[in-house]
Amino acid sequence: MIEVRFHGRGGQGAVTSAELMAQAAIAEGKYAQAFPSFGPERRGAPLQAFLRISDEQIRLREKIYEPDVVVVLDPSLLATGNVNAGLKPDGVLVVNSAKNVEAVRGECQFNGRTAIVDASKIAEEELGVPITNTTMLGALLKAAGHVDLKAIEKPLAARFGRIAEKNLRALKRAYEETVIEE
Amino acid sequence: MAQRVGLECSLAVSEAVKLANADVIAAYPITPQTHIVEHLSELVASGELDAEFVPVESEHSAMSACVGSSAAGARTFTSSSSQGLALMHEILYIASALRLPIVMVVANRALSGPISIWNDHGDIMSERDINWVQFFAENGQEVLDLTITAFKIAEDHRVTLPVIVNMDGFILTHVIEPIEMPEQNEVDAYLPPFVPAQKLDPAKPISMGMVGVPEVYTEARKACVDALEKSYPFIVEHWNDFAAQFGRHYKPIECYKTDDAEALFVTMGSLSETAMTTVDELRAAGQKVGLVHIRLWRPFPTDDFLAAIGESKPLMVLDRALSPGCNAGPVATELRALLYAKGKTHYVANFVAGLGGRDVTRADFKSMMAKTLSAAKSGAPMPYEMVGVKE
Amino acid sequence: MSKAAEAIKNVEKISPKNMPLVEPLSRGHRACQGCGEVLALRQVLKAVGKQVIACSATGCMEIISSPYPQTAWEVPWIHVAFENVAAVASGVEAGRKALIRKGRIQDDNTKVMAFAGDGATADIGLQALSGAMERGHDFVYVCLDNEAYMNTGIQRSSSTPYGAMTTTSPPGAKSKGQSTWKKNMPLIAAAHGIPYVATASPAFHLDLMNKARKAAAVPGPAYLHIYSPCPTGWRCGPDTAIEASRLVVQTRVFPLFEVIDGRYVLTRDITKPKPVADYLKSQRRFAHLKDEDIEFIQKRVDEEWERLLNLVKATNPEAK
Amino acid sequence: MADEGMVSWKSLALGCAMVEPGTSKRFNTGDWRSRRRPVTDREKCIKCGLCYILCPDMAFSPDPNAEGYYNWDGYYCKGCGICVKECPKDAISWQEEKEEDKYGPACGA
Repeated sequence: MIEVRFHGRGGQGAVTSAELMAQAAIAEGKYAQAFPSFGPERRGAPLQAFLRISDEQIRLREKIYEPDVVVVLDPSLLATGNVNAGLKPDGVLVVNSAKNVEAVRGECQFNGRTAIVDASKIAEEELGVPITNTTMLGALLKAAGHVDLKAIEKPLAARFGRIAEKNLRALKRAYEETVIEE
Repeated sequence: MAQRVGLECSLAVSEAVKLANADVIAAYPITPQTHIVEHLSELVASGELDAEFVPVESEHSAMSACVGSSAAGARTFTSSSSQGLALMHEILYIASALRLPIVMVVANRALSGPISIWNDHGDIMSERDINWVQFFAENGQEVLDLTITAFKIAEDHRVTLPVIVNMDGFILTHVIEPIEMPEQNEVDAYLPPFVPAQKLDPAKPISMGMVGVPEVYTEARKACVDALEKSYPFIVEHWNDFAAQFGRHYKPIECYKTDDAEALFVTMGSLSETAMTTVDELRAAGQKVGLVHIRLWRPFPTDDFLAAIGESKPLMVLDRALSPGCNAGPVATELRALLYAKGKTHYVANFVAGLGGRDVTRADFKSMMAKTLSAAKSGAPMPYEMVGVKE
Repeated sequence: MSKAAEAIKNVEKISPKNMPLVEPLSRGHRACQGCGEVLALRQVLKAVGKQVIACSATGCMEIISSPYPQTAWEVPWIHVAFENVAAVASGVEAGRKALIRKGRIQDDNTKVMAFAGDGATADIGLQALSGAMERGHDFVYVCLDNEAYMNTGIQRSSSTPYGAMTTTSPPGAKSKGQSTWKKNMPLIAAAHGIPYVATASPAFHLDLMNKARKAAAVPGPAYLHIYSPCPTGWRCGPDTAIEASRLVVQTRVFPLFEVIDGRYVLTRDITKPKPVADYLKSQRRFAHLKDEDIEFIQKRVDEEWERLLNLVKATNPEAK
Repeated sequence: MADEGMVSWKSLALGCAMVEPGTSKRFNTGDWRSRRRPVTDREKCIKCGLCYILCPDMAFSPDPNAEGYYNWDGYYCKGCGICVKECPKDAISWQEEKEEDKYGPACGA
């Protein structure tokens, strides 16, 4: 089982990220769970979303305290100091940032495997809006590789309809541009 | 062919109501029930479900409109939570007294105060005695399946009672997970159109909701509780039929690795799944524990429960609601009374956990079981414990 | 012509010559001797006939018509609770609408009707009523206004008139009885923009019955507010209900009017009103009022009448 | 405990409904009347029907044998006196009645 925690801000689509990935995994015949952090947060507030993917039925109804992967949708969240809380030492931190790995690691005090992509720039260029949820899925897929890139296409189309194409382009570009530092 | 989809459990409820071809939905939005009614209004708006969606101005009116609609002979659904369920309280008793087969999904949530939108069972435990059939679902598949069976059970003329399907707020309502979506023709084969036992019809006028003078009130109540008590075999029958057709078998009480267990968790609702994983982990560490989970809460399946717990094993009963001023949570109180009446001597430890959205983890379950075993060893009665209270 | 006016045009008028003999409310009910409320209820039901489903709020009319095993209802009837009759009626209407559309029952032109007292309408049930009117259900709501909670023992409601003595608005050294003016329910109903609102009084039984027929004929929500004397609660003789319901109109205390798709129509102009004192002095609930109190009430009645006339003028611009 | 008027819970209709309409017709409200009853003088009666339409207890019904007139039913009349008071020709008046003939023609049974 792989456990993923998404960090974003209300309105940035962290919950959608987790949902799309769960749907992709389920479409592949796997088991998955996606759920938001059930808070009173509103647009702009930092929030979390959770994702579990497994080959077997998942019988757990607790939050994710020791994730295998942490995905950070908004670079400004790095400085909040808790994005890598509980992240397994052999886990991976997937970050939206224009900075290099030293700067990122310095900001959040995590020295493990780190995947970096400038998702804000890609989203701005491909979608015309700085919403990084689908873009960051590309980075997640590259870094964790738990779901086939093709499996994401259908849930993406179901969710975004006309603009699914653009989102897929952003996602694929992020997949290509993500740099992984061991 | 049934399709396996990734779906939010709330939407699975709405899809179940669509598959059941409900005629009327009267509902008022309340967190965490909202996604259910939002999706239902979408289904009605798109024409996928041919029903009247009555966007009432309160939960009190939601249940009142459901009573009217069901009395008119329409298959009727609603959904609520917490304060909304409490606002319905008065009418819940009347719905069952009038023997109206309304189906309601309750997205369980704590009652104020302080106000909390998060999950526990405080809302439904306050509605224990409303004379409705009550189920607790453990996952999205179950909530979909049980909602479909709820219509069949409610409308069976041998039952004719309203049914509540409980699902944990957020923990289930807002989770996306894999769900087998039955085909419409399969559901149609299982669930025939609603034929009301009686209805408001100018061609055959009846009076419903008459004054229960002292000469009849006791008899009216007797008839009503009798219907609930006798609904058990029909619930089992319809769940068996469901299993035969859809391959998923639901039982009033479920056992998980109980056969050789030396102590048992007793749970209700979605935490039963966390408890199962805990059982696996404890067993891997050499501790023979098992789990008994309660799916049918009303009518309480006494014989099934007694058979499930076996002889003399310590029970760790998890309550997700308080019964202030009593010496235990509502589930433990009930189970102790039942065991006493049957001459059983099981040690019952009681923990109240997961109030107002507090996470209940495997670590919590393990700690509760450790305390249960040590208390049972000493034999001294143990007061109920509120888990994780910060002193 | 507006939809409501169109529907009303085709209503067969009741006159002394064609009084309907049907009694959807049966004999043997247990209302007090001389109850004006059950009389109003009887007149409404006679006018609309048996093709109805009746819903009652808890209250006098429910209690006196349904002590098990004696029901006074010859039509399908449901009582659920006190504050929710409009919601119950909206459920019945929605249920039938769905079943008719799905071809599971025949459209037999059944009218869903809700009956409630003033407490169940103006106080505890106002929210449910407002919701049902706003949603536009096809039903008739009848408020049988006896101006207090009579069923529980004559406690004041928001529909109790100024100065009236009730068991919770007793006159005393620091009280003149009810200290607030009667809530104007018909105007509150009209403010919802529903197709038909009317007031009626059982002393003017033809007017009342014809308004009931119109209310039933209109598609969408209709609201009838009927003055319903309670001799027991008003401390009057059992033969006074009709006298009171005549005087209340003749003194302009309770004007008879309709609001048809927003247009106010005075259905009985009172050109030479009797003094309000005549009305107040006929009921012991007002016995403690002094001349100055009566004057105060008279002034308010005059103002309210003016206000109503202004509403008539404002909504009938073509009339002179 | 006396069980007059009581029925077995097993014999109640579903939801304690009353499946027969208008059963109150069997209920005698005539014995609410005290000492006197309204009597119509058909010489004075102008067949206006006000006694019929203004009676809260439906004690008056059209006389099948004399068109325009109304019969009074002592089984239901509670004796409020609205008919006496409202009759425009004073054709209805009170008449003392004895207990034994109180219920008049009991057509309600």
